[in-house]
Amino acid sequence: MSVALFNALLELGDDHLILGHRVSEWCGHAPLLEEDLAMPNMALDNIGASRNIYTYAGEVEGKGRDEDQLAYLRLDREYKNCLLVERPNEDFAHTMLKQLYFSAFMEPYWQAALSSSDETIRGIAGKAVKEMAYHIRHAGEWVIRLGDGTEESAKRMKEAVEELTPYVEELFVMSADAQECADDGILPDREALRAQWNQTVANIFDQALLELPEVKYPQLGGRTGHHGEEMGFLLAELQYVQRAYPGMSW
Amino acid sequence: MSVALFNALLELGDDHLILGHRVSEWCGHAPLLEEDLAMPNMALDNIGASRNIYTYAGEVEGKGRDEDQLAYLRLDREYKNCLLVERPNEDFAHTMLKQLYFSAFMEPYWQAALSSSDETIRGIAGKAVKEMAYHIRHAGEWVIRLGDGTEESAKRMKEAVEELTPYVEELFVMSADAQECADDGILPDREALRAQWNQTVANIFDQALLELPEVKYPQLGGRTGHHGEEMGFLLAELQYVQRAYPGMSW
Amino acid sequence: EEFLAAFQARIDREEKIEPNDPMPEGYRKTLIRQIGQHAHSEIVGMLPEGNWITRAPSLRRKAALLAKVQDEGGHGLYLYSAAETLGVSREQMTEELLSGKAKYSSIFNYPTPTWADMGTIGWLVDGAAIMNQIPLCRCSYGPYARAMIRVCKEESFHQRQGYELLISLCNGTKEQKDMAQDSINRWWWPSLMMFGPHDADSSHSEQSMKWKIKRFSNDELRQKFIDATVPQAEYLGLTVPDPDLKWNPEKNNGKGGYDHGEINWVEFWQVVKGHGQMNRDRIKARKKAWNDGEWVRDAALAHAEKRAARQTAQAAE
Amino acid sequence: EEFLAAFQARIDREEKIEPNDPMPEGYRKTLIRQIGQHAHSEIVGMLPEGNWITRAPSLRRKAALLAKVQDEGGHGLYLYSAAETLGVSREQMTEELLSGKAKYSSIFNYPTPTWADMGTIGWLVDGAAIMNQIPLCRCSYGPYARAMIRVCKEESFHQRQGYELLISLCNGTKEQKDMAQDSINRWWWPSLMMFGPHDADSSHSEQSMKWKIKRFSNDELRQKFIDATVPQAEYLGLTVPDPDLKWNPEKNNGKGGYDHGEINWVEFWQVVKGHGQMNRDRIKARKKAWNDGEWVRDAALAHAEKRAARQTAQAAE
Repeated sequence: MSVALFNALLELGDDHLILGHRVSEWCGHAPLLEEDLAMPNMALDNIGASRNIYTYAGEVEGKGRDEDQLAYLRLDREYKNCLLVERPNEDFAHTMLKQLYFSAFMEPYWQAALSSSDETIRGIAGKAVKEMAYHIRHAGEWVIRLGDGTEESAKRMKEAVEELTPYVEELFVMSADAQECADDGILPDREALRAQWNQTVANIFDQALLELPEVKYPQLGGRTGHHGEEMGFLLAELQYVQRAYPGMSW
Repeated sequence: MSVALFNALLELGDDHLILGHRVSEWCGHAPLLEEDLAMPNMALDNIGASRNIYTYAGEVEGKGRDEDQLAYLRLDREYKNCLLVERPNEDFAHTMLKQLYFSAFMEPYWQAALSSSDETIRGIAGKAVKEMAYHIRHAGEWVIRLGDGTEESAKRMKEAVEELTPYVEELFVMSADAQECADDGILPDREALRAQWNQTVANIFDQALLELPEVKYPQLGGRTGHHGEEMGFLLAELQYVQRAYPGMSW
Repeated sequence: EEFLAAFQARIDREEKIEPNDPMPEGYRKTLIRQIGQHAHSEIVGMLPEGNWITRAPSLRRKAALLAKVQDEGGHGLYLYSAAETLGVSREQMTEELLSGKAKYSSIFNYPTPTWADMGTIGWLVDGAAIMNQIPLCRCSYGPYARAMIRVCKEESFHQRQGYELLISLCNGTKEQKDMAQDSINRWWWPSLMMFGPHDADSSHSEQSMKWKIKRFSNDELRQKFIDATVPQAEYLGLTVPDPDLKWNPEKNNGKGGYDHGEINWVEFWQVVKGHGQMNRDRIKARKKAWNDGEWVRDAALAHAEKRAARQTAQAAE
Repeated sequence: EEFLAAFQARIDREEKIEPNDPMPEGYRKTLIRQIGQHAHSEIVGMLPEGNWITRAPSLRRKAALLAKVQDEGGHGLYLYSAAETLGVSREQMTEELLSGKAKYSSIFNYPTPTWADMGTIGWLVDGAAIMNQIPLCRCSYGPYARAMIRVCKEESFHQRQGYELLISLCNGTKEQKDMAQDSINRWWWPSLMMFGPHDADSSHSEQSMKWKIKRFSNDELRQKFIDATVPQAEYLGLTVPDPDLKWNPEKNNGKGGYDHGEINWVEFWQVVKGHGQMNRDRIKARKKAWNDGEWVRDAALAHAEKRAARQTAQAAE
């Protein structure tokens, strides 16, 4: 059991860490000052959640690994985040859409996790569910503004939709580990959140004058550590100090 | 003595490695296919020279460090390359100008090193001097084409000149270590190469319709390990595999 | 002149000047310049620390750093708002920053090559900033004074956090302690330069003192900073890179204080004039953010207009 | 029809067809498509390996990788030149690549997440390419055949280099050997797919065989590749990820050969149709290089024109 929970927690922790990393890359480079405040906020929420998740994963594993050992000291193929979150920032349209897609999934996920049989999970969920509701609102408003803004912004939003939508499916995929945790009532069933995700996104896309394309060939692989090429560069940065100065505390 | 030579060799080795690294970043992304062949060529020459230099530095040091230990396993503040070579690629105009500035210095440097009192140095110089002559030609032709090309290309060349020229002075600076090696006839006097550098560049700038600005405040610091912020990211990439898998051979 | 005298009398009575109050043009201009510079410094100041967010060596430190850089953006926002009360727009101030017309604190033109710099900036740079800013909490211009109260509170938190980061390094391995010492070697003198030229060479000071925009001289504040900071360095077990530094019991009216070596004013002016190691990179980064973001700002505006038009249309039905 | 028969007779006599020779439109088109695809594959093929140049773990490997990627660019150049002899320009072919009209080898739509992939690509991918290309050295179209002779020579050097890289990993630590095994697990099946669909499902084959553009069927070449490669994997101490793989002494007319498991044709078609993991990233990278480089190409042209005009003017004086 604990192996499945450990792995399923890594899926969750890695999703939050890597998405938080990506959005943190904007810090100091946002298109307007208000977003130089809002994007670090989202990064903080995501990274904050990853810390709680990794800490619990370390406890579940029982080998004495703490949040930093799990966050920093694995190899490319050992990270289990979905491909969506590792996609490069590209422009602000891509970034906001990525945040929306992820939070539109995580909000109902944490909502469902509030009735987990596991007390720690309930605790993590209680905090995260509010944050994700805020991310949906904030990113959703931008998707609407950009989708129904200028010709240029509408074009960029459409490109972002075309490019990122194939990565959504992986959010719903149940790994064997996630399935085991769902069967035991510890973590929510990802499959079951499809309707809610569709509802949230459809509502926003409607105002944003966007259409959700049908995806015949979803992009999968992150959960089994089959990452894209950008991931290695992200990890080289993320891990550099820990790798160059091994075994120190900071 | 050997400490001075070791340090002076690191200055040289780091210059070549880091410039080679920068130009290698273009590989597969050049503006035309011919440059996808020419730029790796320049990278190979630079990196090849750095290998010979580091190998010799390791011998001089006498602590058993090989080219890879010197290239990969130092910290940011221990690299002694001048700031010019670590500057980001920006666009093709910047890249070619950087190559020109560097090779216009190194060609007479290696020429002078042909009469070094040190046989290994003479050997390294013999190979490198021809390569640097080719770099001057190749980069110089591009500087001329871009400087006397379209309005856009002329503007970009001018910007590159304005931006990179303050970094040239550091090529001529004699560290105490370099001075000691020059006094002993092992390495050339950098100061003495100014006229030749000016001649080479003036000749090309003349055809490129460019003017060399006067630099009141040169940018110095690399020789004492005071690098810019881009350097840390460059090293995170360069060193990643060596750091993540310590002590292995490849 | 009657107006000027009355205005000065208000200042002398320590009354706060508020946005709609009449004020001399020089007072307004001085404040716009100073608050604008201050705001720009917060914005540009996000870059040297932002440089380490993706590479912070622990998640706890990463979160703290993110929050800190975010706070700087927040300070920028209050300060731009305070300046706007004087009739200048944020956009206009931004254009002046990007064109090089407006200045920002020179300290941000030094690079942050190592992680230790995240501690040193908090401790020394924020420390010097606080020393400069505490008197501004009593500045005669109300909105600026109120912004500064909030800023100072957050800055002292940052300063403690930076110092705490250095404590971790100094309690760590030799490499870590060396990294901390190296960082202080690089930041000590630039921090002292943050107080500006010697009083004798300072151009704007006298009038600003009279208007109670400024309350202490550059040299007074610098001395206070040194006296407060040297013992903190000692506690860390680190050395301040000034061979001439020594305790002088006569100083500060017999309370004692530190004599220090001469500041390198050539370097100071080089950086102020735009030729520091990072000046061009900083402005380039800000320009890129501003230019790349133009379509986003345009879209937000266009959307707001569309929405307003739709509401008007609905109301008319 | 008389012409077609005469042309076929030349082919059958193993005469080389040269650029200025008359040739059927179908022959020309088939060659343009195939050589173009081949050239594009070399160009796009620079990206997955280029990905590791800045991160190669030793200077020796870094230099070898740079040289290899450069060779691929060189192959692209000869092949575009061979195609140009058929009356199509490099620019036109490039536009077709970027618009998605022209294809390139699907193998390059897989990512290279680890350093071991630099060995595996040399060994398996270049190995499969050589298997496909050796018969092309005898292709009926002269310029293509001659280009392929040069390409094949360099490719076999790359293949040996890749294999040697894997030997180093397999002689290294457990992490290194695991990295090599993981890499083969990812690349084995895509390499088999490089030979194309089963003969029964292959559309262009028959006519190409007749014209001696192609000389062996997809399945024949795939079988040859497997038979050559499996013992090499065994030598490395690595496993080929095919549970159904087994030696069949009956195969190859009693010389023996390997039976293999079924290829995942769903994945094959998904990637061919543009939905592999890296398809969009590859084309995006090429488009960016092309678009960002436009001003350089324009400037080179403008400069050449200016120079020519000056020479004409001088000559006229």
